Amino acid sequence: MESNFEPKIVGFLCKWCAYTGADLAGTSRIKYPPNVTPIRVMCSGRVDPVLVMKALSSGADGVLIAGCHPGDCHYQSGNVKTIRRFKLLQRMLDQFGIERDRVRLEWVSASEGERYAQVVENMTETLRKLGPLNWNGNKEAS
Amino acid sequence: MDYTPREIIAAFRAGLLERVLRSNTVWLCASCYYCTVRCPSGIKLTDIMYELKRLGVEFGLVQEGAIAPALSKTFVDMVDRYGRVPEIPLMMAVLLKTDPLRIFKMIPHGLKLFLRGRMPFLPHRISGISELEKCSGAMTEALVSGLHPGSGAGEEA
Amino acid sequence: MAEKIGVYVCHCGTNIAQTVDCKSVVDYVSALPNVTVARDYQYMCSDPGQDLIKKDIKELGLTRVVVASCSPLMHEPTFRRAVEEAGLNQFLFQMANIREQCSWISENKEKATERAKSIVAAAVKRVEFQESLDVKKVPVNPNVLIVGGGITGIEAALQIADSGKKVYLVEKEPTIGGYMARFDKTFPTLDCAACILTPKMVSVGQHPNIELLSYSDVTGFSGYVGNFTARVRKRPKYVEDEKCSGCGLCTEKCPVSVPSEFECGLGKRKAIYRPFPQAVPNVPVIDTEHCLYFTKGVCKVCQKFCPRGAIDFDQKEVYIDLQVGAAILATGFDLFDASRVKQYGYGKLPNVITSLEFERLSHASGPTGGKILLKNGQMPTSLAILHCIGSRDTNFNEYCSRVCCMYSMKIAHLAHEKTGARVYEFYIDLRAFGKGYEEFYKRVLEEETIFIRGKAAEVTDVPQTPAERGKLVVVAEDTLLGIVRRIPVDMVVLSVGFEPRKDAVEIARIFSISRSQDGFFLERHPKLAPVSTASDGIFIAGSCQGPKDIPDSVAQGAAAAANALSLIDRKEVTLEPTIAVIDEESCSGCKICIGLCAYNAITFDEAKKVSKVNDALCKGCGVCVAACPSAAIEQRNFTDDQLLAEVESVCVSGK
Amino acid sequence: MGSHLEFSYYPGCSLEGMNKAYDKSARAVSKSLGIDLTELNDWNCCGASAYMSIQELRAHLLSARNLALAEKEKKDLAVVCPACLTTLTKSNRYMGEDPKLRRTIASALRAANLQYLGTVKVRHLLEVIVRDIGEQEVKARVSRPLSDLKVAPYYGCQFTRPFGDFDDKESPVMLDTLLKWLGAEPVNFPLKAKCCGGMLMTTNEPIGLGLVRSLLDCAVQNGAECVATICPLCHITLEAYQGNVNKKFATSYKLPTFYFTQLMGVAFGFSRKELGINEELISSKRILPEQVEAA
Repeated sequence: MESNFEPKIVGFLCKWCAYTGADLAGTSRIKYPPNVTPIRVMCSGRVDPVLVMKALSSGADGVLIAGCHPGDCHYQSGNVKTIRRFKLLQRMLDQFGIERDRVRLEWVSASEGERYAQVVENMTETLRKLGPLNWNGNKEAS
Repeated sequence: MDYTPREIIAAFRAGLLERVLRSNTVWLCASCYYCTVRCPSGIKLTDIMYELKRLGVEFGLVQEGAIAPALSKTFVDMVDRYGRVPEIPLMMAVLLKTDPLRIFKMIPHGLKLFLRGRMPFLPHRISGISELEKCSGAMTEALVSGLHPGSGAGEEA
Repeated sequence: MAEKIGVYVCHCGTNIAQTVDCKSVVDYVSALPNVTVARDYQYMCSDPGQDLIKKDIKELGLTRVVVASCSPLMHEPTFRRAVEEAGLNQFLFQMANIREQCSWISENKEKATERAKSIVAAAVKRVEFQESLDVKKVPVNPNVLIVGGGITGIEAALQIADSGKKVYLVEKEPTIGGYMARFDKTFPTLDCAACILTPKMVSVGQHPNIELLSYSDVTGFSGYVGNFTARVRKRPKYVEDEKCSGCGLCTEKCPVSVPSEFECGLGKRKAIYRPFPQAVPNVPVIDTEHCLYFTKGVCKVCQKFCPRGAIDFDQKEVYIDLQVGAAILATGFDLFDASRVKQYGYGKLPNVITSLEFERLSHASGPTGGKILLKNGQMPTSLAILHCIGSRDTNFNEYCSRVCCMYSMKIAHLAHEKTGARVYEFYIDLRAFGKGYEEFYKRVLEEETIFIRGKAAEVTDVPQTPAERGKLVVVAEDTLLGIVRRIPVDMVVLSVGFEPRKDAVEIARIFSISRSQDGFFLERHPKLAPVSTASDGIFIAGSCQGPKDIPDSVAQGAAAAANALSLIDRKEVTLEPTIAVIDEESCSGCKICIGLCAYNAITFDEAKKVSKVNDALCKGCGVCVAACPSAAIEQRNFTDDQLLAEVESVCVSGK
Repeated sequence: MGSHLEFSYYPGCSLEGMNKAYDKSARAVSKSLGIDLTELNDWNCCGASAYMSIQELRAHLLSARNLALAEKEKKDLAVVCPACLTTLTKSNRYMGEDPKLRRTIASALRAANLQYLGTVKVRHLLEVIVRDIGEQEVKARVSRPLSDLKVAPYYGCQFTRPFGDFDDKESPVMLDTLLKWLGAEPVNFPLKAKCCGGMLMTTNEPIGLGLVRSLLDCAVQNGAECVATICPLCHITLEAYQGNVNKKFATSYKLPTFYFTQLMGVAFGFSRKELGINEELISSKRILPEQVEAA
């Protein structure tokens, strides 16, 4: 296992809750690992499995999808659809032999800056243990 | 109470360790846990009192003439020897060390209880005492050697 | 033709520059394909900063712009405007957040700089794929919905109505007035609450521009900024508003007497009742839980005596839809339930009361006619006020309720004035922060109120000395003395804090707004947008946002009114064009998207056998986009190409 | 009877000494309610407060051995001493919350081929009877209702504090409830969860006696004819120190104390002997039902 391995994680954050929560973590000057690079979407329901697989095949070691808590979706029920889609996504990961821990779905409200930081820290820690994903288009693997 | 719990914490923060440990406050705590469940700041005060008791014993800084530390030490000795605490021998041992005269005052009650079979004097030693010694020894060893006992892989229970 | 991209890295004073090496970021992006120019600057949002961008667009012919600075939630509109002013479509701009999600979360300059590079590079890659979009303008409905008729909602309603705009004021209770209508005096000036509130209530009732919907609640809210539809449920009062003259004969004749909620159960009311005599509207309601007709099928005395025939036992609840351009939520708070803190004996020890109960006892038209009395009818000779009940306490609510210190001192003053009793206040800290508040504290001190610094541990009726017999004993550590004191008194007043209303979750859901961790509604920005929410056109004011006293509530009510007026006076609003569009060529007509849309914005064109998006209804969430098996749907400004470019860039950078 | 519950039973040190009657009566009533209490084989001291005051980790280790033994039996642990309840629960919780502690204890246990995975729940017998057995079955067992017996329900400190979410931490009600099922009348007893002072009797008698006095006073003022206890230490303190209180404060309390299991047993029709009700310190003759006298 590489001792100094730092995973690269793509984070899809919904504009209303998770992205605002992540902003709040910054405004509150909470420090957390820099491994998750945020990509803003309007709703977690916009996250097409294709985007996730693209990230993993392009060299990401993990993907975080973060949206509003169930019941709090700005678009009423977008995140409910995310939950359903996420289950399918997990099966897809199984088929490709990718550990489920590499793709996470988390709920972070606009007021949960601290929680966002914890999620990032926790996920980074998990992926540090899992090690790099050498999959498909990953140059190192080929 | 020499100092209220708030003052104990303030003194501790100010580095006045001796004042904290020599106060009777720490050893007066009877672990009723009211403070713990009521504290608006969520401070586990009872646990802190235990910690301070332990610090006091470790540094030899306890309230002058206090019986409680002696009682606790005797308690630990007996548990380590027998695995359980025989109440009467414990009390006798403590009073012999600290206030032998009180033993005589207790005789009338004690006699009644003894006659009713409520005052067994003979300690019972559990058969797992060596097991406990082994565990305890392993723990001390691990702590002394400074190795974190759980740092190896796959040890998580 | 290759795009010409300009990249601008902001220092934000030292906010970014301290942990991100901005020069190094500029060097890095300069080398990226299609980047024509990259600069860094102290404050990009300043006029000179914006001028840099404008100048480059004009002189270098930039076709795309990236600004790396704070969160887009802060300054995206600023830079979009700047870009537009220089003649470039505002959607050819992308913002990279290197402050909130980069410099502020990091202590390691090297790592933060690497992260910044990755974030900016992704924005550069993305912006290449962005397209010009036209914003749509729609007219604004000039009506305003206000939910909640406490002092905050009343203030907002009058401000807006006086400007000539129509207001719908929805109130859950039979009358407006809220908590303030139940108070006796108000701190620090000691004006009588009724004297300053009732004229405003009457104005609301009579205002030609205010339609008051009492005993009603909002059950649905849809549409978009400037064009909302609110569904309001009018609960049956069983009394017709138009016919009732408010004579009160029905109440007088009603044979059923039950504890009055308005009086905290200290007084009685009838089964047909107005909460208090100055109620607005001055129309009673029937409480079906206790009315003999509704429970046993007999009586109807009220109907017999009503001179106007206004009683209608067959009234049903009615739903009405209101068209409004903006909404103000002023739904208020709940008081903390004092019985949850067992050690103070509320609900068990008869003379332990809440601060609101004290207000009713002290109120001239309250159950005792303004006399402070014990349960045995005698006047207390000593009284203790316990601060922070349910507030500043990790076992209950962690926040400070802000008003209790001041109202506690008002209670001390009133108790002293009306009974001559010895008054004790048990406090953790005293927070007298407002205009005239510290002076009021001095005054109460001079009245010989005894302040004991220490949170009360418990209230007990178990005596330890003869002097304590028959008394309530307040046990507390006097932290200035460092001893535990036992103070025997006749009456204990618990200064209960504020809590989010129990229906706050439901209201937040209906209006699609967020709540902060403490459960109160979340404002858009704690300093700069205190009455706005993340949803355009929906404002919040008063204690539904967090505990507030009367002056602050009134100020927020007025502020929300100004915000709403500013919106509706614009006459039209622009809509974000980031909606979904379906490519008819690729659509297979599977209809999956139709079932997913929460807004019924997608319909099926039977002739062409394809799905279609209704522009006005689509909110732009993108759920259908992600679900389309034929990839026939795109979300504008969040297209697959754009997001894939961003993803790819993030993944390769640093590898 | 419908119920059959199985527990590992942990009497605790004090039930081997002066509180034998608690042990006896607890076993008797449990059996008749269908609660199978199998004494945990070779249990050791829980690591209670006095131990915790000197040695923290070893105190947790003591608890952990008991928990490990119970886990081996695949049963939850029923206790009757609230101090044991708190100590065992504390170790159980802290090991669950703190991975470092868990690992430290786990590796120590391994030295004796023991392991603890954290599956055991520690429960007080009173809670088991009130919540798991319930009103119907308890009432069905009552053959001699304690009609009109005015009882001060005394919980002491550590029944619900700090961990017991099953009842109120300031003012618990389970014992009140149970007493009502037995036909007795629990009196208003505001000091029901206050400290008895037992911990202080050896180390600081004046303060301890003051606490006992206020408890007795409160019970008598509220019309109690006896006190029901759920804690061996409280029981001994109230029983054995009444004389000292009377001497010190010139009072004349003669308030009988019963373990709650003894009162249950009386109502269930057991004999004095079966419940270990003795008269050595304070007579209970005048308050128990006549049949009990005869037995």
